[in-house]
Amino acid sequence: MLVVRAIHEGDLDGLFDLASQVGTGMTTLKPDMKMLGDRLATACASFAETIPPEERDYLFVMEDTANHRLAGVCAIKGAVGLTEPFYNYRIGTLVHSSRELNVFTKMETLYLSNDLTGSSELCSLFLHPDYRVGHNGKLLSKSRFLFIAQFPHLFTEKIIAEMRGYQADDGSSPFYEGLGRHFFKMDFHHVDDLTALGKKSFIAELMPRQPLYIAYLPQDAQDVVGAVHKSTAPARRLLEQEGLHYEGYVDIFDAGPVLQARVSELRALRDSELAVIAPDDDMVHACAPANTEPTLVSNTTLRDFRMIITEAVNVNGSIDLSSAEQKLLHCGTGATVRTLPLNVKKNQ
Amino acid sequence: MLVVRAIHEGDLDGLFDLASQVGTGMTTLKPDMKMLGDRLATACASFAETIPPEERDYLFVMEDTANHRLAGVCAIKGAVGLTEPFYNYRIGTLVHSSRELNVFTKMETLYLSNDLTGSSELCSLFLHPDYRVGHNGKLLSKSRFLFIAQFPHLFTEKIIAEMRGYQADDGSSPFYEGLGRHFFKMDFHHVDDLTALGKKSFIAELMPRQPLYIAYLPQDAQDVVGAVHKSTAPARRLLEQEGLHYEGYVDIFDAGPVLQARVSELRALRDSELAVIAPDDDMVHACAPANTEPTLVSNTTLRDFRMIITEAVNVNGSIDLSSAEQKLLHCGTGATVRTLPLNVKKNQ
Amino acid sequence: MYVVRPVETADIPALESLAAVTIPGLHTLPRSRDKIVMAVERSLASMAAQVDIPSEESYLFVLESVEERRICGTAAIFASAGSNGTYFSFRNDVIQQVSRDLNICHSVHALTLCSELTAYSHLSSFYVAPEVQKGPEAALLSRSRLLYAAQHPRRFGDRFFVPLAGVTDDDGQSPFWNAVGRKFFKMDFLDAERVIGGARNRTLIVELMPHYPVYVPLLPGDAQAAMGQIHPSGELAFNLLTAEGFEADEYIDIFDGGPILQAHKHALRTFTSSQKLRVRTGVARTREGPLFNYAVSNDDSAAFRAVAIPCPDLEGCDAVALSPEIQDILRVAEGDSVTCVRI
Amino acid sequence: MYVVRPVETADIPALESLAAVTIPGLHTLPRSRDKIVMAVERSLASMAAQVDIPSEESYLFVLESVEERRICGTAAIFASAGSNGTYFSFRNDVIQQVSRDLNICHSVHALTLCSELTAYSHLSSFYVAPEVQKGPEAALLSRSRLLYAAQHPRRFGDRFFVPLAGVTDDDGQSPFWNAVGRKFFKMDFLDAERVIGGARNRTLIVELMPHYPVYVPLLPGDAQAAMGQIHPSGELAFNLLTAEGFEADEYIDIFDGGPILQAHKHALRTFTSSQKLRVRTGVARTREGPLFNYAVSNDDSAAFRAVAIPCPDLEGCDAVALSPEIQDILRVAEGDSVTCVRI
Repeated sequence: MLVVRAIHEGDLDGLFDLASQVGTGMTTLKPDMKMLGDRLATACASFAETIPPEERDYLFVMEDTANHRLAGVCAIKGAVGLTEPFYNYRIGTLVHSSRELNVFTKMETLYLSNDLTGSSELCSLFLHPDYRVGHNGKLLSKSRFLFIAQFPHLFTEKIIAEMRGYQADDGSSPFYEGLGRHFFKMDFHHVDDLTALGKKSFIAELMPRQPLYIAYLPQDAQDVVGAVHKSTAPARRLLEQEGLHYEGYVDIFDAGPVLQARVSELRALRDSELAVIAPDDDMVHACAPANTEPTLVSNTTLRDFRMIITEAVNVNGSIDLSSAEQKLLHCGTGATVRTLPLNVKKNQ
Repeated sequence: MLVVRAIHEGDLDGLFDLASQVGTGMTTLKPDMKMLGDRLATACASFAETIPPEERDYLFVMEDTANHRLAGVCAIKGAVGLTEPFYNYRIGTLVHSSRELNVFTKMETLYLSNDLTGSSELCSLFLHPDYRVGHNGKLLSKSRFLFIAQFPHLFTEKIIAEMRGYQADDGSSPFYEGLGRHFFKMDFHHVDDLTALGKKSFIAELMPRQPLYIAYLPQDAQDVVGAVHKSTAPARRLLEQEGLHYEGYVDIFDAGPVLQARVSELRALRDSELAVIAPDDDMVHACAPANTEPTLVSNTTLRDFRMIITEAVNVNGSIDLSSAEQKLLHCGTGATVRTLPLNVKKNQ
Repeated sequence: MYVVRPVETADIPALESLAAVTIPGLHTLPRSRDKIVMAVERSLASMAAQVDIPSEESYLFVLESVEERRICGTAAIFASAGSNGTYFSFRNDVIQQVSRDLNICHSVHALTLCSELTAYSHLSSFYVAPEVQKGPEAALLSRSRLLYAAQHPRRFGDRFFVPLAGVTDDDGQSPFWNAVGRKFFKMDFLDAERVIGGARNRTLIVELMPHYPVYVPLLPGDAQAAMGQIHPSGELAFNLLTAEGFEADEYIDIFDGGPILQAHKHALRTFTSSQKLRVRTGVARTREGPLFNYAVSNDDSAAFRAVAIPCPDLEGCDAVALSPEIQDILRVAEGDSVTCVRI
Repeated sequence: MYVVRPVETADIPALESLAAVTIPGLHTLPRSRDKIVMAVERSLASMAAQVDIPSEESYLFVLESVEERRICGTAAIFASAGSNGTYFSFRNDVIQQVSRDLNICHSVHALTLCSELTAYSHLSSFYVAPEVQKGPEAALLSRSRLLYAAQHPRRFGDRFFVPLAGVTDDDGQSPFWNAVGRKFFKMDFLDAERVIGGARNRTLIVELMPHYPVYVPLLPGDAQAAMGQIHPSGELAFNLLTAEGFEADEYIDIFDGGPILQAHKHALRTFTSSQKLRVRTGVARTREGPLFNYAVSNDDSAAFRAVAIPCPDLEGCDAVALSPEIQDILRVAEGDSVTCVRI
């Protein structure tokens, strides 16, 4: 069975194996023992609450309890941009209008910004190809929302997720070729690697500072502003179901969209509920409604946060979990858990 | 009794009387027969749907049915900025950081923008002083949300409301004195009047185009960015309860905040429900729960939209309205109405 | 023999025929009779005005064949480019890009909408009929405006500029306009020039043109190539002006990207090298040395006249020999003072 | 008698004592022995180098009393201000504000961080001991660098600039810094100058300084007043440089708002008015006319020497009379060529 749980000190090798599967395109998860070890240490300190909330990096792994193999990973960073500037382009609107000529021109404009400084970030989502079946992807991605719903005080007002931007079949980024290359004079992947290494001062040195009219970019660059990489489209839909929106912020290199939400407006904060694990008797089984939708359930412990997907249902604050499920959550009858329907209810 | 209703052709004199009470500070409601007459004509065409949605201006009046006097007015504009540019300052963040010096400076910056172009706007809210009691203010302001919930297809993705900015006791605007005056070289109220008259090309001619660091403004100007006029604070709270947020857009002259929301995230869209007016028999009375909170109820007719506040409650899609209330809403038993609790439920 | 003199009311019909032969899209001369009349009247009023600070005055000069009394060229000068608004141009900015970490060092060009030319005096409307383009008359015409300005410093700014028409194709399309202005104006180059009447000081420019720099590398190749390029019809003017001391490169036109030449008057040969000399009656003789073309003007502010004559080097002289005919054309007599500058 | 010559290794102790008396916050001279040694070595290497394109060379000159063999002044010139980065300054932009509807017309000043001075040659480290500030030696010292530059055009840019220290109060506070730089650097002016070592070409400047124009009317009055104002210690240099042809007003320093004087070499008197003359043995005689101070340098690129002498007007001459003593100091002999320019 699969459980998503807070990462442990002992997970470094498993994490490295996962990172080795990632390939290019995810700058925060590279198979580098030193980087991963540092990140693991930060994650453990985060769950132990020994570092301040804005420095935390909550790293979750999906474990296959049948073979103790790590099947996936995902993370929430407490705050971005507090040690190195966090850059985005923000898309704004400028209207150029002349009554005399009866011309009214609405122009989209890119502003280099650090507006998202201090936001919490959903990142580093990766599911091993062997496990890309059923609800596993949803379980892994949505586990983070249940965590946020359980510990909302740990997160700032805003939560964001950077989506990988559109790439052509040959791996090139039309947005980078149309804009960044003129200023950086180097390859897209090289630039991407430099930022992954935290070498960001070159952005301040080389990026054009002045707002840019999008209409000046080549058409193929204009077309991909805010568009995701085709492999990222499902991840984007999942996050949008949870209440994140594209609000006009994009990556400065590939123009991939940033999804964002106020923490208080996430579906998980609105719709998740607490429940007590019911004693395992027939009465509860009998009263349980016929299950229609799977439910996410987590325990309520920060340090040992664990989450599973179940067919049980929260009925008036009580949920009937099997003993195997209770074991996965590290809690037993009478314990309080948090539940959230896996899928979004269709609106009226 | 009080009813909020779509404005009619015959309301011009009443509207003029109301506008005469407004005083300075509301540029969209001046006691000018020509302006008000034009606006009334647009409003009637809006409810009659004879002009396109983005040109509409839905004007509502609160009528005291006891004496047929107009007690208040409020409006929703279909879209702003489509004939004249709609300017705001947007507050962004720029981080200036040097690792070498270990300096990390987060600076707030004002960007002249037309980002809100095309948004629907809540505006022109005015309640006659004689009626500033009880729930009247809430009824008037919130009526618009019930209208939007009933006709969401008429509104664009975003809805905004401009709040009057902070003024000192002598009526001066510290923000204008600290910024605008250097570029316009004229009185704040003069500038405000010019914009009310639609003479906005001077903004393009005279406003500084380049982003401005807020830290360069005098302290008293910095202090009032996003602050409302003290008489506007209650109106702001009402709108915030309905799901509008200050997202960093302010007025270019007085730095009053713009509140905004996605239409789909308004409380009224989430929490309002349809109900059928129950036959007036004892069974319904007997089953109705003890009332705790007043409810807003509207009919569902665009052309003759009417709304009241009631003590009746929507119970499983049925509501028990008195015959007087039914008369105010221009509908009878078996008709469908839309209901919304007046006040926001306290969150779990 | 040709003379340059201020325009007169009687010249209006001749100017109308000249306007008919100039090229569409090039604002050398006003096109309609009404506008020509206005330009002539404004010039007459400007010449007659007492001026303390340069303002709305505009001075129009014509090149006339003395024998045939035929107008075969025009040249004008506006006292202050921004007298009725702000004169907009694109400034050519160079942004240094240096990253020591990455060992990158290059520069990026950006065009910034600016109003720096507003207080300059503005040379315009330079037209020379084909038959005199080869001779010294073209230089005489171009320079006479500056001779007039040098004699009347209070009527003009300390700096001068001249916009030259940029390149367009046979259909009147401007590649620079298509890449820049069209995105804001949403109309063809010739339509835009027509609605704006060739002006660069109108409110609608600040309403419509880009507020933020245009980064040159983002422009299509043909638009980049058109920056600072002159329309073939402007080559003669360009050569005359650069020889005079004007410099290109710093500013270009916001519509067609054509070059705007500009200079401080201290950098212009007419200001730095002209001499005031006494008239003596005589003719230039080759035994005084090789002959050069000189522009010679009277110092009569009410009836300015200038001619080009061959003449030995006047360096160090205090008088210039003029034939009685020339003296007649210039309306001067022996002993009067004239201003001379080598063409 | 004083001579200006390139610095030598033996001058290091003397430079150390000079550095001890200069004023904190004014980057006239390096302060530590190590830095002085570096500066001297760099100058020696630069003088000896074959230069095709101006780069990291820097040339340091000293003013020496010939009799006492005492150093009483320094002056330097960097071949290229941006040789190891981008040289940042504030450009003084004027934005025209015109609204015909409202009948408003005024201009607003804005300071824009720019890198335009990067390719200029940069004059610096000008210091003259109090006892020689009154005489022609100060002018000789300031100008000698330019004489050297005029003799070696390939070693320098076409344009030159000189930043002069801005105003600070008795506590070392700079009103301009407090209104601008402090908001980004979050430190005192003297601390900032110390960490940056007086440089204006460091990456941290583009990281920290404002990316967008500073609108001058928004600055506090004392900061506005400090813009372009010189520290009292810079008055002598300011007067010498403006007399030379340098212009202020266009650029100011990004830290203290002090003026940056700049000019194209064609506008500098040393370049435009210096003459190459033959040496003849003799002394200036008053019967040849009134005497003027002239700076005279040899044309020996390996051992540059310059002195100031009183001399009749040399306009139109082809030789200059120098006493055997002066010839000795300049290391020239009768018939050699020297460069002379009136001070």
